[in-house]
Amino acid sequence: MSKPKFAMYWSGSCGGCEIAVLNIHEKILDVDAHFEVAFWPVAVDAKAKDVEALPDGDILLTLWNGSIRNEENEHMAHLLRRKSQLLVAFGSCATEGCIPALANLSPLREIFETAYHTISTDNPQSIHPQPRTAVPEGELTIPALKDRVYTLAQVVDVDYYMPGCPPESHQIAAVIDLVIQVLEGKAQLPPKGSVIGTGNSTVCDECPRQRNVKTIKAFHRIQEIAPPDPQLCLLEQGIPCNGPATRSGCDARCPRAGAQCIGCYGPAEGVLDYGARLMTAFASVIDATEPQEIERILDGIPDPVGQFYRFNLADSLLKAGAPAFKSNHR
Amino acid sequence: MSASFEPVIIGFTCNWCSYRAADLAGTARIKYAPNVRLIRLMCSGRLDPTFVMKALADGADGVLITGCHPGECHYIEQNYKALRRYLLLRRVLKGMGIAPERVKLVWASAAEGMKLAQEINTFVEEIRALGPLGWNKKLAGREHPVDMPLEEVAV
Amino acid sequence: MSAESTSNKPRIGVYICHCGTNISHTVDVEKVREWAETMLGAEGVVIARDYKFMCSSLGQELIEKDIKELGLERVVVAACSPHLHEMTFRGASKRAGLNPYLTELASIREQVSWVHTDKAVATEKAKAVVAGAVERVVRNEPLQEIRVPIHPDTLVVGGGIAGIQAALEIANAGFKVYLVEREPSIGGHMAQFDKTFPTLDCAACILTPRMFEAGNHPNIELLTWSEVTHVAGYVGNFTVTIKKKPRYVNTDLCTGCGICVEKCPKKVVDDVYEAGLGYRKVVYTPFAQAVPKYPVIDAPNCTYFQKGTCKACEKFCPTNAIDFTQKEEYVTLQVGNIILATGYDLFDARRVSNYGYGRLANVFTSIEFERMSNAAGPTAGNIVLRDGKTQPKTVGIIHCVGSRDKNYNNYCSSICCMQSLKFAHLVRERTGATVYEFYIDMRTPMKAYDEFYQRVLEEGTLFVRGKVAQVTNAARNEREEGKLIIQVEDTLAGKQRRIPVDMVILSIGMKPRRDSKEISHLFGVGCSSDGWFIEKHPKLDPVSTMTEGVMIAGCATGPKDIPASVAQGAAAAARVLNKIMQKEVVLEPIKASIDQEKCSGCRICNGLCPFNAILFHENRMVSEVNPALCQGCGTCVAACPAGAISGSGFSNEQILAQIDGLLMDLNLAAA
Amino acid sequence: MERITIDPITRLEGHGKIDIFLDAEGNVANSYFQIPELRGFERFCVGRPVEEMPLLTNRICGVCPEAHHMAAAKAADAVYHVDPPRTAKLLRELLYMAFYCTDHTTHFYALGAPDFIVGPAAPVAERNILGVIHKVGLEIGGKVIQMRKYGHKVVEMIGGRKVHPATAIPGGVTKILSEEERKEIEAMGRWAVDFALFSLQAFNDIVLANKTYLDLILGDVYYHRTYYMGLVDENNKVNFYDGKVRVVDPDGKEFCKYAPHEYMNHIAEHVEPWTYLKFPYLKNVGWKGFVDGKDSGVYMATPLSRLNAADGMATPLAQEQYEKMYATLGGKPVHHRLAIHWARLIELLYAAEHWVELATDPEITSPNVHTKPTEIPTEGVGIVEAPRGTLTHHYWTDEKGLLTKVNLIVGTTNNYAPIQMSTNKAARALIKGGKVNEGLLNMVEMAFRAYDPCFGCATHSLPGQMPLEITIYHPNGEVKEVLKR
Repeated sequence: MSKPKFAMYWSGSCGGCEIAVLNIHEKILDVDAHFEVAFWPVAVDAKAKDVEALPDGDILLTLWNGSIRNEENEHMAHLLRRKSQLLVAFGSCATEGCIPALANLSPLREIFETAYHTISTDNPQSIHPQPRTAVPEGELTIPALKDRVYTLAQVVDVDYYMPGCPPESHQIAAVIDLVIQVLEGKAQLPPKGSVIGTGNSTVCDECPRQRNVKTIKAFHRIQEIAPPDPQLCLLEQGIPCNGPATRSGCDARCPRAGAQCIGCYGPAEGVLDYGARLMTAFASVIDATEPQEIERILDGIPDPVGQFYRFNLADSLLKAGAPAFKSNHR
Repeated sequence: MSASFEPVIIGFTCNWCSYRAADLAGTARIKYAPNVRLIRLMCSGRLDPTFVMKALADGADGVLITGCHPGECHYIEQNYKALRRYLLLRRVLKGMGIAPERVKLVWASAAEGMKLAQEINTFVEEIRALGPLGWNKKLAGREHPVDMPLEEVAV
Repeated sequence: MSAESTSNKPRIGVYICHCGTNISHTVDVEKVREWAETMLGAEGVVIARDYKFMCSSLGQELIEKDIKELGLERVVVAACSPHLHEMTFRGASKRAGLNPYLTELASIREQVSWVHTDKAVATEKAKAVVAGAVERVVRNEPLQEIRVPIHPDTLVVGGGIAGIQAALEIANAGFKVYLVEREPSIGGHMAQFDKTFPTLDCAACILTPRMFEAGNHPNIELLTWSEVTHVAGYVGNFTVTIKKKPRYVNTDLCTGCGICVEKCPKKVVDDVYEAGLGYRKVVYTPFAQAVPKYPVIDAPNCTYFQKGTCKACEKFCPTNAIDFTQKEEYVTLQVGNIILATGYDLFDARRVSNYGYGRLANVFTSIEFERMSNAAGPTAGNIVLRDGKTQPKTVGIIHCVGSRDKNYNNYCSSICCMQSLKFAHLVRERTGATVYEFYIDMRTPMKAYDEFYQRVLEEGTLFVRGKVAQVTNAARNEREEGKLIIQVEDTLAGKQRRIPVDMVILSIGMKPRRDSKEISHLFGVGCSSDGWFIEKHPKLDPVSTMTEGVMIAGCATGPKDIPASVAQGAAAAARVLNKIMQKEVVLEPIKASIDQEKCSGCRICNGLCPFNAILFHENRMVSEVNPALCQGCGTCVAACPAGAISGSGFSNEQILAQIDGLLMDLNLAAA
Repeated sequence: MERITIDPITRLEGHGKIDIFLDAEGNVANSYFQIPELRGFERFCVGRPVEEMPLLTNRICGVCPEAHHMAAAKAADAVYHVDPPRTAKLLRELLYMAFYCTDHTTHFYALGAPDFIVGPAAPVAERNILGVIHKVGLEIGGKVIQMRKYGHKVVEMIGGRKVHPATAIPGGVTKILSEEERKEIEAMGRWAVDFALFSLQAFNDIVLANKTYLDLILGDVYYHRTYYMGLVDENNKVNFYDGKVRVVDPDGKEFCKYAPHEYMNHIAEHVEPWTYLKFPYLKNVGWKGFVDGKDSGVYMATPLSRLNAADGMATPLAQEQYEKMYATLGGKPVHHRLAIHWARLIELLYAAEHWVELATDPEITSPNVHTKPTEIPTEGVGIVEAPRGTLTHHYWTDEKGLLTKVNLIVGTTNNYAPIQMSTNKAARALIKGGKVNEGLLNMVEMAFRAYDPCFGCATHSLPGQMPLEITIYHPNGEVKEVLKR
């Protein structure tokens, strides 16, 4: 009998997820051993047409990385959803929008206004790319961008979520092991909608730094006090570390290296709005009761939206917003 | 803004002060604007910013948070936590282009039924002046949701 | 990434009350009912009824019947405020075998019909409120009351009349009481007074028997010259640490004969009991009838402790009870309940500089006058000027000093009027001097108080209505020479007056104990911004606090007279006794709990609980909530960055669902 | 008019597409290479704190996040007018060398080598990394994986994470290197040098020893006379992390040499409505369209460009290889695109050698890794050499250090015009009278591959290589012929 089919696809993403998968090194051979790779643009030459030709649900497992940024991404999402039994939102872009979803803080018009009028751009006629362009030889088309960045689950039904920017390779390896065990009947799939390849707590759970009862008298920006005390909790040193609200599974890599957690693993289990969890946690431990004093301490977080929604904006309750500043290239 | 616009406001109340103030306003038949829909919490310290985000995302035009006066919290000092969260929340909303005035924190003791009613009326008019937020409709309509004019930056 | 399961919703019954016409007058109840049955069907509503009076027994039976016959799993009653009838309808559900916490009350009377006028608008709002309650109740979980065993012993903090009363009530009921007093003797302020208004019986005569009784009661253990330093645990199970300051007198040997006091060569001004008017020895009992009778050595002033010589007391003590080597010791007690009767401090009259206290010799405070008029006091009851012999011919008594004054305290100290009237009577009785009372309003509400006022009026005391501007000795004419002149606007005569007197008595108000904030944190009770402790409910529960098992009595919650303090002491005792008799206490199951799996041990929540209910396990690096200590405010639930803390009764799911319901109309429109 | 749509279906799925228009005779009239995505980093970074740029711009490209991390950190240093301690610079550069080793290895063995080691005419099934392993021996596969492992190991030790490092901040880095770590890194570096030498030897034995390959490299199809750009140190030797940008003209003469903050005087970007990606060019020559030669502002920024633009390599072994290459290919500058592969291996050797140099520097483990910025932040430019081209980050901030303006000219973008030209040229050379054959596919593909185009950077969409499918339509739109590998 033939091996079950596997697919991995990238939409609006940076390629880091692919690199992370390659970084499981020898393990990649297990995938090859247990699956027929039906579709994996970075690795094999099958094409969208071939996928369309497959019967619905013919692909057992599809790992999707990348957000839904343009019409083409959305089209492919629907196609692979139809063809796959299990569709996994893989990586931060697919699960929560990731950093590129900060673009949701700007109407599309402004993004064009900026990108095609930067100080080094020579664009006297204000040319902007168009979905359809007439050239002497005929018409050229490029997919239109969507009004904002969407997560995979916002356009199609998703079975599992695997966060991380990118997911840590040891977690990818673990998930692949699990799937293989399921194939061999040695394990059960987690319930639909589960978040896989992570811990079930937050980054502090894996962080070796020493912690005390928290009271914050001032927030500092990393360059103001670097290198931080190597033993003590970064938040207690006043560095706005997103660790307390960010799902565990990365082994607290950044805090171990003296850099604050920036939240790439997204919210903990069952959390509706990542940013809200973080802002309520930070605010709760501020050591002040007078509004003026509280405001002074809060000034230590110069970009609250970026701080709290760096990776999660597309999946937040509000999903989008306006930028702090006007674009001012012209 | 069109005068016909009737804001919808979610109000969070503390079981020990503002919710009782609302009861008092009722028993005393003090009339106030019907635009506010109240939710009872045990303490303003229970107020999770998620609730405010949720209310705004689901179409509320404003959110009123009420609690015991500073120093008079029935749980000793939890209303100060509410105050801190509120001040940070406003900064976040501003950063997302939502007028921070759409969320307001008001202290009202169990005895201040009249004050609560007045605060509600004032807030309703403030929101009416700001106009509809309609976040849910904008998102559904693929329209980029923005509430405030952008801040200019001097370079 | 929030997977909201819309799987089979529980069966819900919705009941809309007309409340006679209180609701139906402004809300179209029938419309709401019909809407609930149709529009909320998808949410699980299987029946919606309306009824004239849902709270009536018939109304309740209606619900019970439906629960049984329709197998309802949730109930929503749209009626009045939950503070009025939540218990009622939870009871109905309970009787029908439904967990009471699966019943929600939607307030469409206080929050809709009574406060709005436009019927159409009110009806729409009522729908939203009902929808909110329905969405919420779906997420309600069956809860069980929490039961905690009660330790039968009680701690009473403060040995004033309120504390003594409370201690005696409990002791007489046969239960052990620890009575802690920071001064060497119990008795409190009352022990300083001469007469008590309005009956004028002498304070000592009525107080000392009670002190004696308390001091010798088999069930009362006195801990004077002691202070509470730490409180842990929760209702029924408090562990209290008490610091016993060294007396330098071995109370097992001391007989209280008083020889040491007699022989002690050193005198110091007594500014506690004698309010600075008199002296006491360095080894002393505050007053003759002190309980316990054992003296205390005032170490900072004792020659032996200063120079290492003297030891007169030790030499003469017939039972060798003097022990200079005593150190402070700490005792820990197990108690089930605590009564705080920590009393008040007096307003410092120096702060009102225009009244000249401390600058003008013959300006006295009320407490000074109490001691002066006391037969056992420094002047043996003679009312004289500072020179100690001259009797005043005219006396001015000024009310509301430091009270009802936005520069100091806004509140009324409630006893000043009556004590001033008492002073007026005593002055006239003992000196025949002319007495002026300067008052803002005369407040004589309690039993026999106003009669006393009439009596003092008849005795010829002169009353000037007006707030005194200043007291000065700067004479403007010979008739003012050598006098204290009281400058006041007579608001009845409507003119400025300058009244020369020999003596001024400032009726100073009460203020919270200087350390009331620390005390409130120590015991985890609420404390208002000015420093009075906060009652659980100012009217309906005046001797309880938000902290289960900690009661408050007397002036700790605000100014009171003796009868009120005694009544509160007894009331607090009654509260404690009923808890003791129950043997166990039932706690509302609105509590926070931490998912040990999800908790990352970030310790954000650790500092947030004023009731110290959150403990951190260093070994497992996770935090945990002690349900008996938790008061259910939910602050930690809202603070947990990992979403690891959940709050029963007010869970995120319940509140978020309620928001959904309240905004349902908008999103039906948007979709 | 007939149209051929070259839709790079695989390995660049949905992230690039070529339309070739044929004239009546079936010869190429024109071709367009399109990039269908735009992320808008230049917009949404505005308002963010400048110290976050090394983290935010990482996400432009997961293939070379280290490059963005470094360019951003250097730009942030400049914004704060702060000069990091020497140790901090050493650590950043050490991380960067390790990254170069993995990246160049991945490209050469997985993408480039198949064409030469297995052979351009070999069946597709064999023309991949496995084919290479069979040809050169199994142990090489292990070595390639080992090299990638070592590289990522070092990136993680210094940068905190394997992908998207986190430790570079304005004024230095957040992590101090321990002596144990240093020892380990040194050992891995020495192994890397051997690996680089081994790779060059393989290239020498299999490619250079084979006349057909050499002819292929020197053939006209892959020949473009353009300007060349690269970062050089004070001795005009190739440098990846720091120095000045040097541009040489098609004759190899220095055209200009500028410090990062001067880039605006030299580089401009051209916009076309039919693609989201912009076309950078030399401002002082001007945009003349997709043509080569001295009068066209088109320039190339690849390993070969860096070697062309420099006077040599800063390490001894790499310098030898540098001289050998130019001797073999007939002197500087080399205009043959396929020589980029060779240049890449020479860079691999340089990176490995420099890795060891840095790892053995006595100051590398000093605790002095950060200088606290004290001046008011204003404006700054940071430039590094990304493997796929010169990377420029330019930031403006307010007095709080929040970005008010951002300008990015990213690695592969530099080569957009040359790639467009190469495809065009390959197409024109190979499509005659509407006849298209299988050989064409790989030939054109090789033109792309040499550049190792990474449109992850370019459009903030995707990295990868471009295999091809060509569909030829009748004017009536019917499919006439479909060719694929």
